[in-house]
Amino acid sequence: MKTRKGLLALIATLALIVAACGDGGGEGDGDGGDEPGVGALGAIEVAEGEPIKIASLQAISGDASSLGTDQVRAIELAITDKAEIAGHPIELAFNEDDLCSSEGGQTGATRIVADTDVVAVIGTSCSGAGVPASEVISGANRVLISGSNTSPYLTSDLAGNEGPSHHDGYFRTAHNDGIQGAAAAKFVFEELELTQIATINDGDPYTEGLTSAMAAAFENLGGEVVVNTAVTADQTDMRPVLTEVAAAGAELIYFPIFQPAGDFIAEQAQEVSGLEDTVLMGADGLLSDTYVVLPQTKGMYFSGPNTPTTGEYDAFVAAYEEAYGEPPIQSFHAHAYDATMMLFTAIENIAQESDGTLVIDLQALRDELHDITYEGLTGSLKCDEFGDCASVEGIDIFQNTEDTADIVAVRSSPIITYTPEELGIGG
Amino acid sequence: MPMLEISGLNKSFGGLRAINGLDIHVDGGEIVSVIGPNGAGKTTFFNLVTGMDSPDEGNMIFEGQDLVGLRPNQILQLGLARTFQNVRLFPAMTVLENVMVGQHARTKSGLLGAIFNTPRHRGEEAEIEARAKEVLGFFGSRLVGYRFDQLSMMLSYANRRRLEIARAMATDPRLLLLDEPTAGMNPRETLELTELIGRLRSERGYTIVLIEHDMQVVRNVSDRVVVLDHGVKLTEGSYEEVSTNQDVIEAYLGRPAELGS
Amino acid sequence: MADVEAPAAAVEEKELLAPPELDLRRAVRLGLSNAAAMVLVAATGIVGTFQGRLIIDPFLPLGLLFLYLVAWAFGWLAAKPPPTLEGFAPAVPGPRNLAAGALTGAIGGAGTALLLVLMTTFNLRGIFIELSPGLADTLSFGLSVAAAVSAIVAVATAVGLAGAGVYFLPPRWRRALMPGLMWVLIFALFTDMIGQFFGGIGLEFVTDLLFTSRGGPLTVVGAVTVFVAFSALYWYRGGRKTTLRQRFDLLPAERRTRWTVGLAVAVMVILWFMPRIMGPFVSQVLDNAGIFLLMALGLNIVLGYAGLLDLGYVAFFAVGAYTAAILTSPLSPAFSPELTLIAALPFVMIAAAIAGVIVATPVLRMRGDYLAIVTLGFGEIARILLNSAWLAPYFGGAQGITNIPDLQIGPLTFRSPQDYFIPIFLFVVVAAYITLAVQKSRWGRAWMAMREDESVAEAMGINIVTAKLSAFVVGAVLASFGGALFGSQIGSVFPHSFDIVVSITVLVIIIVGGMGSVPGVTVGALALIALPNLLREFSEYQFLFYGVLLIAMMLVRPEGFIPSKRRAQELHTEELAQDDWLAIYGQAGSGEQVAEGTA
Amino acid sequence: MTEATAPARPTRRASRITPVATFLWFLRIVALVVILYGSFQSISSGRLTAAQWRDLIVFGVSTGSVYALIALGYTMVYGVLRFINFAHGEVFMTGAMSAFLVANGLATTSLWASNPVLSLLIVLLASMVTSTAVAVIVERVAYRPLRGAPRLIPLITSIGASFTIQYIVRGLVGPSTKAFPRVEQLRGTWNIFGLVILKSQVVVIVAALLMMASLYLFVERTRTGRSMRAVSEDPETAALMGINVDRTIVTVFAVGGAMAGVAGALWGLVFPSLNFFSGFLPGIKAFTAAVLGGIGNIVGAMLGGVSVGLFESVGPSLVLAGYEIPAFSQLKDVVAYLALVLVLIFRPSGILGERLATERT
Repeated sequence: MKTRKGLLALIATLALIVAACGDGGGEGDGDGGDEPGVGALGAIEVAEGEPIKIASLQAISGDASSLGTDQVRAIELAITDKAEIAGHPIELAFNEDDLCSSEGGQTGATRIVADTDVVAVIGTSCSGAGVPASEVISGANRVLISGSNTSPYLTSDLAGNEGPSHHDGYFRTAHNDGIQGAAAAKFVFEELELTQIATINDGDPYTEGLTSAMAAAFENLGGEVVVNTAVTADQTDMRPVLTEVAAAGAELIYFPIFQPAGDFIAEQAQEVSGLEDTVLMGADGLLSDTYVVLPQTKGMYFSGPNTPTTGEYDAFVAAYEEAYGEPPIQSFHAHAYDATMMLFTAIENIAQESDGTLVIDLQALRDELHDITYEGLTGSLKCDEFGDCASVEGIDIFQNTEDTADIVAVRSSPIITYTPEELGIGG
Repeated sequence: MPMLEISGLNKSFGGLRAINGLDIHVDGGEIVSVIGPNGAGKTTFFNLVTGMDSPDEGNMIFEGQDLVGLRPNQILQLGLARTFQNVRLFPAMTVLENVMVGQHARTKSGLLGAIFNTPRHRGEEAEIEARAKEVLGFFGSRLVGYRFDQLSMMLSYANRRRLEIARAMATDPRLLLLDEPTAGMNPRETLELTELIGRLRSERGYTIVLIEHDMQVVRNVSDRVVVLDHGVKLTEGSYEEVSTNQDVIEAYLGRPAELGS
Repeated sequence: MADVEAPAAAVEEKELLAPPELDLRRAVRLGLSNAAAMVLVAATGIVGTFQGRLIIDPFLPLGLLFLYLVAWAFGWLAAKPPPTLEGFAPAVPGPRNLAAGALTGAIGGAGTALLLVLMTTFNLRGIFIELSPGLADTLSFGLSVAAAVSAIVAVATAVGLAGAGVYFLPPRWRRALMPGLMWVLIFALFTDMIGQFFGGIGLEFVTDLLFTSRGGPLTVVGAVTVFVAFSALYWYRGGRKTTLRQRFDLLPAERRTRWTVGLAVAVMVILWFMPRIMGPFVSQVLDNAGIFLLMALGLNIVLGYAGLLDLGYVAFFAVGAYTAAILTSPLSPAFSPELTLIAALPFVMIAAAIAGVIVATPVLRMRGDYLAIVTLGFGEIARILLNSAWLAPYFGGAQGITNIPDLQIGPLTFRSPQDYFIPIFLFVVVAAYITLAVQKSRWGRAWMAMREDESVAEAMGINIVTAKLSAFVVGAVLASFGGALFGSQIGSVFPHSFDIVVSITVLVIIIVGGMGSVPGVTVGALALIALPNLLREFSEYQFLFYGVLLIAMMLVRPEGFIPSKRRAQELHTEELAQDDWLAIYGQAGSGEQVAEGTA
Repeated sequence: MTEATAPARPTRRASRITPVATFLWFLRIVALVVILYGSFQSISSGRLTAAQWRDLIVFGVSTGSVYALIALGYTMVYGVLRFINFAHGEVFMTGAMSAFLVANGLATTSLWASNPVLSLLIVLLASMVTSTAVAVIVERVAYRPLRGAPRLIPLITSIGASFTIQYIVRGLVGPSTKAFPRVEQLRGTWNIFGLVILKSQVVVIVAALLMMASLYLFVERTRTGRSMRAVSEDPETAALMGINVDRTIVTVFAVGGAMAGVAGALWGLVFPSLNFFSGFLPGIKAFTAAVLGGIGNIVGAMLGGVSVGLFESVGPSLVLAGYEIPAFSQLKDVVAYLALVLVLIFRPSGILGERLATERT
């Protein structure tokens, strides 16, 4: 009894303290290095000889780890290539794991912004992680640039409507699902001249967004989506769903998902009666070395962000192989590299030197990122008002044939490339 | 009319007929002993009466209430409480708590009462505790004082038996079913318990049915003895009548020690 | 560390009964386990991952430390004198103990050396991805393989010897030095947090003294300072005749309660100012810990009190999060009243209560272990449904529900992790209070009785149905609050967050902390949630760590680290011999049978 | 369980039927109606051709027989120790994983192509050895010290063991998903009595049946088998009869492990891909199978396994599709779990009934 009275008393006192700490409630709001006399968002000062700190927030463990590792490597390469900005070295102060989940994004972002010297964050790998991360980092007045988020939620639907999870200071060099979906639809409808398709996503925001974008575009073109279904990422037995697809009489299956689910669909599609001559089509999630070598994926089509085979790109790939002993393991390294480089350029443009100290005005940085046009590996990047910066060069369609031995071979021979203009989307 | 009226009770497990057309009645205020060789169905009989097991057939009327189909807690509500042959206390709860649990059915304050620590709840808690201590006091100095906060599993065997009886008493029963209360006790403890069973009636006014192997106890406490064998009632009557009954002796053949004792 | 305790603990358990003269064979067996453990630590990449972190500045990287900590522990175990019965003189540690320790260490070292040789001669990396050249360098101390082999064995032997040596320290020294070392480790591991702390209370110079840089490794000076300081402290405490606890227990009751309350207040005040001192990240971690603590307190009622092992507990968490999300977020797909979180809480409660009843009713008459697996099923079903395209129109499917507004109380807005610490903290306090209040109440007793022996409880007048339902409902409501706070703090909910591992984590928390013990659960939550977050290296091995911890706890301390008094007595009393235990629980078992027999 | 609350005699007054009982009856009826209506809808809609239904069924049977093999481990351990060996799914996974590693090694050699049978046998052996070893070690480390402890304690330990194994494997071979090399000889179909069946599935079903049969003989005929049954009947008495309980229990784990190993190897044929987490779901489903077939009942395990396999392969297309639920195959596992829940509520003693002595543990 006594203790309980004590506890009651406690709660009362605590309640009082809350009231007292009322202002405390608001306190945290203005996090981030507020400095007098600079832009509304404050500025970050880098003292003589100190490094400019940036951070990476990518999926480096778990199933999506290849997606993140690929980009972390690209960021590291970019830092090596850039070496320094206005005489200050560049430091990758954090290499956080977004775990490809919202908590991961939240915790990682919070950890990063806790260090008020970090100018910008390159990430996240997964849109799911991007949602909270974008909020946290924007709230802390820094910028977040992603090389692989594609969900329209984070920016806009490309028709001028702000995405629900868009926050100022969020940018991305990857393509908005809207574009890739449209490209895939256009290809299937016009080039393959198929009118009945099925789409399969795996419940991941990225794949789900992409399939619905594709489906919408395809129906606009006059085609029919006979099945728009989903599997789970850890599902091994695709026969029921494939049987449904067969029953619905789809001529093509578009499944922009990841491995291993992608393996099973390709594998088991051969075993389900009624799918013998149904065309399979995946997206960049499956454009990996481990996938295209599988025999059952020969003849498959893929839609994927355009990675130009320019001289610089080859040079980059060479550098990548030289540094990490293997060719790029996923499809967003170039975007991450561009994101990082674009950031550096922007910093370079707006940073002011005052007796050795470099002052980076955060508001100015955001504005600059919206203004500049950056010529990168993935083409020339120009960020719209919602932070979509992806190259206007658009989307490639690849085919994996018997004579494409590995991913490089596949990537190097796109069947067709769509520009946003062709897709009727204002880039 | 009798307090507990049982007629045509049947229960079989698989092929085995544990209780076979049993008729037993218990009048208010008497002490009835149920005896019989192992496997005679004595404990099954208790399980059926307390609803821990449901009969295949038969009627069990307690003070005009049909017991068949009631859950054990509902039956206890009506005023039947029991102890167990192999003492079954709540080992990880203190002596006091064990007895306090006994009053669960007689009290009613709810969770919210506890959370907001309402006066009503506090009052009831105090009552429960006082009552529990009073009940434990019934066993003299054995279960009081520092014992209150001891885990029941740490008690001696005899004390566990006593505690079990105390727990049953705390439920304010009118009919008390004791399953071999003296099993595993030394003669002194047994004697003590025998006299205690007497007090249970005289001071508490309980009607008592007990299963017992120790004929000493049976002779000393019971007004009436019921002999079961293979689920059938062999005979009933005063100890003297029963102990001289041929069938009973046969039923006990091979284990005369107990009768002789 | 726990990685090594599991095999160790198991062996120890068995060896308790082994006669002393066997201890050579015992040493060999332990040695083999040691080898296995060390090889696993190396091959699972623990060494590699932790290598990056220096403990003390120029030397001693965490990876190798970890590896040889294993050898140390096994050496210590091997030298452990066999338990002596009451009244017998305790065995005096002699050379044979040392030998045992050394041997164990040596075998362990040999195993590791073998691994090194294998991985350098064949290319195993195709199979075991962690066996990288980098690891080889680490293991071989940068020596040539040949030299390394002998070096490793030598070091391992020495370490094993050291482990055994512990028994030769006089007890008081042991009790002083071991914690000293432990604290050095703690300082080294939580370097950035400690830096934060001293910074927060304006004592940067301490940080500068101890660490090379903020967040950097300890300097030699720092390490020595910490070691000496803490050893001294424990030395002083070791001098006392009675431990604090004993003297506390001797106090008269009302003074004791006064102390407890005082202590509680102190702790809370500290926790209160924590976020301000610790800055956003640590607060974020504390918030997570708090939310899990909220769940743990709930499960503590369901499992700790009522003895119902609910493996689908995450479902209630999800119900809370999603109900709150739907009611508060402008983006909730189907219907969005856009209430404030406070206004939504009553509905969250109701939803959780309903969920509790839905889960509880079918399992009312089920065996304990069946109940576990069925609840697990419910948990998974909840997640899959939330993620399904079918219910996406209501729950947003994979896209989850975003833009959950910040917590608003009157004029106050809670946004940053520091802010959120306040409401989470308050909820935890309330939950803890409820747990304690209910435990002492009629229903608390009913639950415990049910846990002890269901059929007897029923025969003693407890309505099993209501008892189970109420336990589930209370647990569900607490978890749902956790969920609501979780959602509004992160600002979005995705089905992905409500995985079975959440249930398991909560389970681990209360097992480690101690079933039915509120302080235990609190510490458990802080340790198990905060640790992996603060030590990023750990996060990859988090669940390995949890798994080993579960086994180790069950084997060595089933009552948890900070047991409720009752459980401690229950599981560690001499009066309670094994057969008693069997008898008691055997009856509990057969009790269930009676209930089922009627089926 | 429900009957416990249901009236003892049909003639009982309604007032005596407890709310719980009514609720459960209600649940039963609802479940039944839902299933029947759904199946009727989807069949009458004629969405799937007979051939497609047949495919689903055959596939269900082959998956089911893998579940059955795993289920044996649960059923035997539960029969003897009365607790759910949660880690058994992981035992299976380690088997599958080692099968993969060996197969991958062999695939680079000529043996794989030239002599598939031999190489498959090697793979099988590898996975059996691994699983058996893991099972025995787990028993030794995690369970033996806990004999006679309260029921929940070994259950919790087994959860711990399960996670430990998962993440050790993850650490060793990495989180990535491995793709089994393919056996060309097993591609394509065979025509058996007019049934066109994938070769791999035929192999799986046959192999499973063989293992079952041999295990059955082992348990029913051999001495060890008898002692197993004795121990599961009543450990104490068995011990008094001079049976070495500890050794028998180890044998039980070993045999269970071996069966899981076989399952692991076969798994590679049906689903040529796995990762460290692949053991969890099959584990749960196999447990369902064990309960459904009747705990401690070997023939039951086979039955249960096949039925669970059918539930999840046919169930979604049959029932859920009937209600035009979009993307119903996402709910495949929901079907499996619901099956588990319903079985445990309404038929906890399984189809063929439990082979459990009245509880003594």
